[in-house]
Amino acid sequence: EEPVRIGYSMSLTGLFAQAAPSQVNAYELWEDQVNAAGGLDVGGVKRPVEFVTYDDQSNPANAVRIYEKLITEDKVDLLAAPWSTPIHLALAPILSRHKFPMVGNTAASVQLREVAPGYIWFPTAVIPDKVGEELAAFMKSKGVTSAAILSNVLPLSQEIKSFLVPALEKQGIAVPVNENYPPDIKDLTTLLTQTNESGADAVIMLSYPSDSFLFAAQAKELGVKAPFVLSLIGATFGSYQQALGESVNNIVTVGHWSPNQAAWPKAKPFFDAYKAKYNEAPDALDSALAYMSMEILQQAVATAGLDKEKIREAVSTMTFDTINGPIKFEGVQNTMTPTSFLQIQDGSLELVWPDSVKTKDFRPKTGW
Amino acid sequence: MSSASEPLMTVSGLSSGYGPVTILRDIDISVAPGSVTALVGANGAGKTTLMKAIAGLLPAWSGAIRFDGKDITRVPTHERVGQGIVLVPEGRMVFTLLSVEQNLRLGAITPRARDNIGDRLEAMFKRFPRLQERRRQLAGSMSGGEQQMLAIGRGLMAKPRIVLLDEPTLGLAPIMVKQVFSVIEELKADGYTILLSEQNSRLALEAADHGYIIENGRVQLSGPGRELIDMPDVRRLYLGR
Amino acid sequence: MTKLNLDIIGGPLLVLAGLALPFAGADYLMGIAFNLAMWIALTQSWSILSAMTGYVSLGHVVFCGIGSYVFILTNGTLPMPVALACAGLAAGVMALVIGLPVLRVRGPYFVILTFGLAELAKNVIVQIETSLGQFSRLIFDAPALDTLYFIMFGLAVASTAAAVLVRHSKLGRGLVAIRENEEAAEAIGVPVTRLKLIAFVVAAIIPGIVGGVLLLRTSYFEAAQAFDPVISFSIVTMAIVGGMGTVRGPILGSLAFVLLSELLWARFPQLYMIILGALLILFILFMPRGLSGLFERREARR
Amino acid sequence: MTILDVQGISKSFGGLKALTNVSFSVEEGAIFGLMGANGAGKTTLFAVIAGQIKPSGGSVSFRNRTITGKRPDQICRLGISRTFQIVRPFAGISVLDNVIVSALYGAAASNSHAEAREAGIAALEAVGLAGSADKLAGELTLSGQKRLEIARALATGAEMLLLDEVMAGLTPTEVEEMIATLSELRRARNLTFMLVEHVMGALMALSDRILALDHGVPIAIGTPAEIAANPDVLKVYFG
Amino acid sequence: MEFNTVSTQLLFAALVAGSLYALVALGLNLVYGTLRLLNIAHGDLVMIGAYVAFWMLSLLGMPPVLSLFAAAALCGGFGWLIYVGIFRKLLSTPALARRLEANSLILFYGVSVILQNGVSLAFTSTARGYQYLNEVHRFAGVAASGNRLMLLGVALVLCLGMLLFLRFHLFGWSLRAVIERRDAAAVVGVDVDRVQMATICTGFAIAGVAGVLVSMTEQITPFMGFPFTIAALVVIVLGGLGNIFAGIVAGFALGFIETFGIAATSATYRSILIYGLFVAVLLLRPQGLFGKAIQAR
Ligand SMILES: Nc1ncnc2c1ncn2[C@@H]1O[C@H](COP(=O)(O)OP(=O)(O)OP(=O)(O)O)[C@@H](O)[C@H]1O
Ligand SMILES: Nc1ncnc2c1ncn2[C@@H]1O[C@H](COP(=O)(O)OP(=O)(O)OP(=O)(O)O)[C@@H](O)[C@H]1O
Ligand SMILES: CC(C)C[C@H](N)C(=O)O
Ligand SMILES: [Mg+2]
Ligand SMILES: [Mg+2]
Repeated sequence: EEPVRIGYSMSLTGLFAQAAPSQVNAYELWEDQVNAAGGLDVGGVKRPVEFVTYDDQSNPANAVRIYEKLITEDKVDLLAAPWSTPIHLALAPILSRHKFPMVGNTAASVQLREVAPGYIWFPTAVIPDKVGEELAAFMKSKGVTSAAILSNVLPLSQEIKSFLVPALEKQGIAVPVNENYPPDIKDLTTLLTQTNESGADAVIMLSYPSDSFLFAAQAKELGVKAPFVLSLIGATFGSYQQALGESVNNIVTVGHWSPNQAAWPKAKPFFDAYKAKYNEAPDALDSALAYMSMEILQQAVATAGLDKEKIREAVSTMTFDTINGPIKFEGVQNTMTPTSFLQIQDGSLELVWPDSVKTKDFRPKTGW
Repeated sequence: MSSASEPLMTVSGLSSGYGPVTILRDIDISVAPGSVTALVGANGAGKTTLMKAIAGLLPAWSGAIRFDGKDITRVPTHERVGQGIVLVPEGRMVFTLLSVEQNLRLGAITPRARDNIGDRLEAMFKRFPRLQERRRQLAGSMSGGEQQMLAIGRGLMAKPRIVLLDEPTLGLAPIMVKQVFSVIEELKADGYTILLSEQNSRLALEAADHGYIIENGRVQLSGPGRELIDMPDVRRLYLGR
Repeated sequence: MTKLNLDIIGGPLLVLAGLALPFAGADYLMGIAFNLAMWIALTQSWSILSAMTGYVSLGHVVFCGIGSYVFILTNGTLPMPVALACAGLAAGVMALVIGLPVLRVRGPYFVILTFGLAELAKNVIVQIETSLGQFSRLIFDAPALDTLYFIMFGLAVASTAAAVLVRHSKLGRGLVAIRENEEAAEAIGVPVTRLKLIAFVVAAIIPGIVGGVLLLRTSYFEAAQAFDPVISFSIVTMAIVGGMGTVRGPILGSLAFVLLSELLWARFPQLYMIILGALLILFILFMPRGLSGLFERREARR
Repeated sequence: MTILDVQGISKSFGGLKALTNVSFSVEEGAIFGLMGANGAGKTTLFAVIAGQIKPSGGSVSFRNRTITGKRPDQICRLGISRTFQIVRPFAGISVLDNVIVSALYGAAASNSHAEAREAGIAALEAVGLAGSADKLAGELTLSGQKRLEIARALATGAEMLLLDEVMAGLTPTEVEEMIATLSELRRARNLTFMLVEHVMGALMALSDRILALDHGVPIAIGTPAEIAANPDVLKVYFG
Repeated sequence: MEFNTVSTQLLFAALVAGSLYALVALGLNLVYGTLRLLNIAHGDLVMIGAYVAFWMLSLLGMPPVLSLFAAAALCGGFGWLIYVGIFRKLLSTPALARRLEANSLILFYGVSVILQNGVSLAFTSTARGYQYLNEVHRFAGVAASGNRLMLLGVALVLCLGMLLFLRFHLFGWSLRAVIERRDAAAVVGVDVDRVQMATICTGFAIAGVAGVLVSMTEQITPFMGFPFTIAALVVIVLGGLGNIFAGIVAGFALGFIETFGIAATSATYRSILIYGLFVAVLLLRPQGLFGKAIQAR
């Protein structure tokens, strides 16, 4: 049987490079599994799959060009998503123009909703407005009365903050510290001292990977005492716990997948397979999202075959059964998966909010 | 100690140049110990090029350079300085952003020159009082002539056995020219050997025990300085009036 | 003579080929051509300042970035062509304003200063956007690729024409004198400050417009992307690979770079950066006059 | 008629007084010599006149226009051009291109390339560099580069040239040629010169008047014969 | 009292930041000074050092203190290799040397691209990290993790040691001569080749050591080097290119300005502050803070 060719571009180099492996690994694991099972079910016929990949150097303009090439030159049968919100957004018009459906994954922005529904979908539940609202509710329920917010100036952090601050206000949570810092920050002494002095019982660190590491190291040094500590992106990386060990126990982060959710029968097997293949845990955000998006595509193709319009129809209307439970789109968004939060508990990532999906109870952070 | 009859340095069959361009062709020169030897020639004849080749700044393409009985044709510049072959280059090449004193101290960086630097520095300041006045001034901000004095001073700090003076009076006022030539006399009296290239051909040949006339990268004529001065061709071509 | 012939025949042929391309109908090809045109426009404009005067700028992206930003601010309020003009104008005005102090700095200091300036501009814009509560901005209703391609192609041609004009004008001679020795140039009457400033401003305008067009292509603005320093590095790389001495240099350099990455992408998607890096080193070490040096040698032999 | 008038120029570098209250004037068509020991301030004076150094006091006027405070390029375009004692050729371009830029931008400021080329070639011929027109300037010998300095100054079309030790490094025969060249230039082009030279024969032979400086202070001014007889000058200059 | 605690803690933060800047910049400045090559791949050597520490620990269980030496040897060896393989010949020919100097930035950009992507290819771009000396010590109102203390200590010792060595060892004079003027250095009898080789090895080795130190406190990725290159460039330009002493001073100055600048204003302005300062200094003093300039004659 002729293989089904699936194209994607990845930020193998450049700004986002360190995020790429989690996603690529998930794709390749999926490929292995599908091929081992005799191939991808294309409307009843099983065909092997193979990927066609390029490096977009973390540059949206390159990604646009690559997807054009994938569609018009390489004539791939299906597309998989690249990494990051900006690149997803840049691709939307290309997909519409070529009427080529693609299930997105690692993108999160309210602006996604402004994209005309059609050929791209976003399964993530980490949409900033929801994150803001849910986080405020979560904090309220844990008895937080005041929160210090330290935020990177990168778009996702800022967007979340813009929804979080009013939501906290609505919940009656004070915000004594609300500071921004640039991505290349090297020292947080001042900010953390301020935070400590404010006596806030929550520290919300809207950070990216490198500052997530910096924060954890310096929070330990300066003895951040708040019982509720969130660090935005990076805490789901395998290296995070490896480098910081015990001290990051009980840190909260965003994410809506955990291998320990018994209600999602596929979750644990995915975790195990990933661990077996790569000798490390999958990233609860990027790896899970990437794998989910392939599951969605797989199920759509099984009913619709490779016809683009039929796939579009299928993705837009079907309900999918994934490692993250059932998923269904309304417009461009997944409306089934609730916006949730994870907590590092003794080395594993547990869902602690909302109650409907939680795998463990929230534990206050007692020390570093 | 080499005997007086044996030359301190000989250049034989030397050719060299820049990139693809040959400048020196088959040059033969010998310098007796304790003598002043002058190179005379029109602009572009190749005097500077020869000096550079002797100092090791340009590779010899063929031929040989011997110093004190040893073949030094392939010896790198810094070792030649270490053996006492010191170039005072045309265009001075002072360390512009270092002070006068630092320049002089750098002159004495080779092992042979490292003892009692302080004393020799003082001696140098006696010889060139201007350098002492300006010991803290940046070399690059000194006037043209002052820089020339500094270059000579720096060269002497290296305790040379042979000094290659390339146009040492370039840009010097007559009073300083006199002084440089008296320094040359003194050096000679102290037993130094000097190879001198000088546009002021008459003065050079007068001071020289032996002279070489270089033309188009070849030795055209050679002989005792005084004899050369008296040759009509030399007078016409190099001495003027 | 042969050199002239080559340019006289080759130049218009290139232009014709460029104009005909969209009718071939292949989006992918047009995408490459768009990129090629973009790099030519950028590299050529860079060379007006840097190759001519020896003030090597490592911050050329700053003009693109400013252009992008002004474009995203004005687009929608103003018609698209006017917004593009504003982008170019803004970049030019910025060059005019910062030019005087910046161009007093020379050599490696200038190289690093320009890099620092671009980073400063980036951070200032990030700050402005943050305080405006803007995180990233989207463009909808961007024109189709062929329209964008024509604009970019026009910019490449304009940029090349500007480079040709400057090079063969009195201005060009003055700039070269500045490159060779600024004090001496001043002493023979070259108004160095004015000429440098003119070159700086001329070199800024086209990248400003390019910034706007590029935005239409990605339909997304975020300051960190718009001021990506890799763009500056790529420009310098292409200029050097192409050869700094001629107008052909930037064209050859961009062509080589774009084709090469296209080829390498297809064959060795993982290794291509490494190969590009190695090629860059080899060029610097063994082909100092770049690709245009090859041409010249051939011409000289004939 | 006075072409250049220097009034009370002073300049100090930190504590060092390089020029102290220097005044003199130069007649049109004259050759005005400047002498003084090394470090006397001659080059500094040239740099002040040409606009590279701002004086601490005093003024310079050219054809009755004050030029102190003007930029070097403006001064050049008014008609004064200097050479550099430590040569500064445009090393990476041809000798001919060196002089063409001069002709394009200098006092004559031609806008025609052909004209500039002609002026440039004429300047090269005047100093005997026509044969090296296609060489790179950096490949010339030092004395060649000194000639190029003159040619470049000439090609600007300046009426007044400040020549800083252009004969340094020439053999006596070449000095004689250079003397002839300068006299010829003065005659044919009606140029005014200021000359700094340590080659006394040349300075004496060429100059109409000479100013002697000692540590930046003017100590004598007069005809070559007067200067040669001045005991102060003899003492500080010849020792 | 409260204020006092804050300020000693800040002082410590400033010292740590400053010593790292100074150390990284020192290596770059040595190489620039002697070879006139702008090594934009300098930060990537820091990255290599970090990977050495990580893999030595993960594979061989070797403590990072020992990796300080391993990384120095590896990076120094790399310096030696490219000097002997490429630069020696080119730098000894003036015409080629000039060209090389002008293009060194791009040349090393190539090296940088190769190092980054080579490491990324070999080890993937996954971020790495390990735990080492992360217990917190408290003294004099300062809380400091062991690894940051170690960073501070090693960096201080290396910077000071280098300064003393250059000041009192004859090599320092040779180095100075080469930094000022390569052609003239040979004329006074300096073995330019040896000085160049020694400095490129030292400069690279210092970067490797810095990498090991950094890896104890930061995450390790193939692309972590660029910010270090930039910081080092900013520092040595502030001090004046090739001025070793001023570079070290400028490194500490930058650490202090950054830390206290943020404290006085807001962390948001960190990058604006640093680049703004850098740009302002160059605009006011085009040769750097300690640079010297002289008038043409
Ligand atoms: N770096 C160089 N590259 C190419 N050619 C050069 C270089 N330096 C000198 N030359 C050429 O070498 C020849 C000899 O020059 P050299 O400097 O040795 O002459 P010289 O006798 O010292 O003259 P002068 O009296 O003017 O100092 C000249 O033709 C000159 O043009
Ligand atoms: N930037 C400076 N800083 C300090 N001193 C300076 C500076 N520039 C020049 N000088 C000093 O000013 C004095 C005059 O210098 P100038 O170059 O004018 O002398 P000159 O008469 O041309 O000498 P020469 O005949 O040697 O060329 C010298 O002593 C010089 O050291
Ligand atoms: C939470 C993630 C989906 C965020 C995404 N990777 C981005 O920053 O663009
Ligand atoms: Mg010579
Ligand atoms: Mg002078």
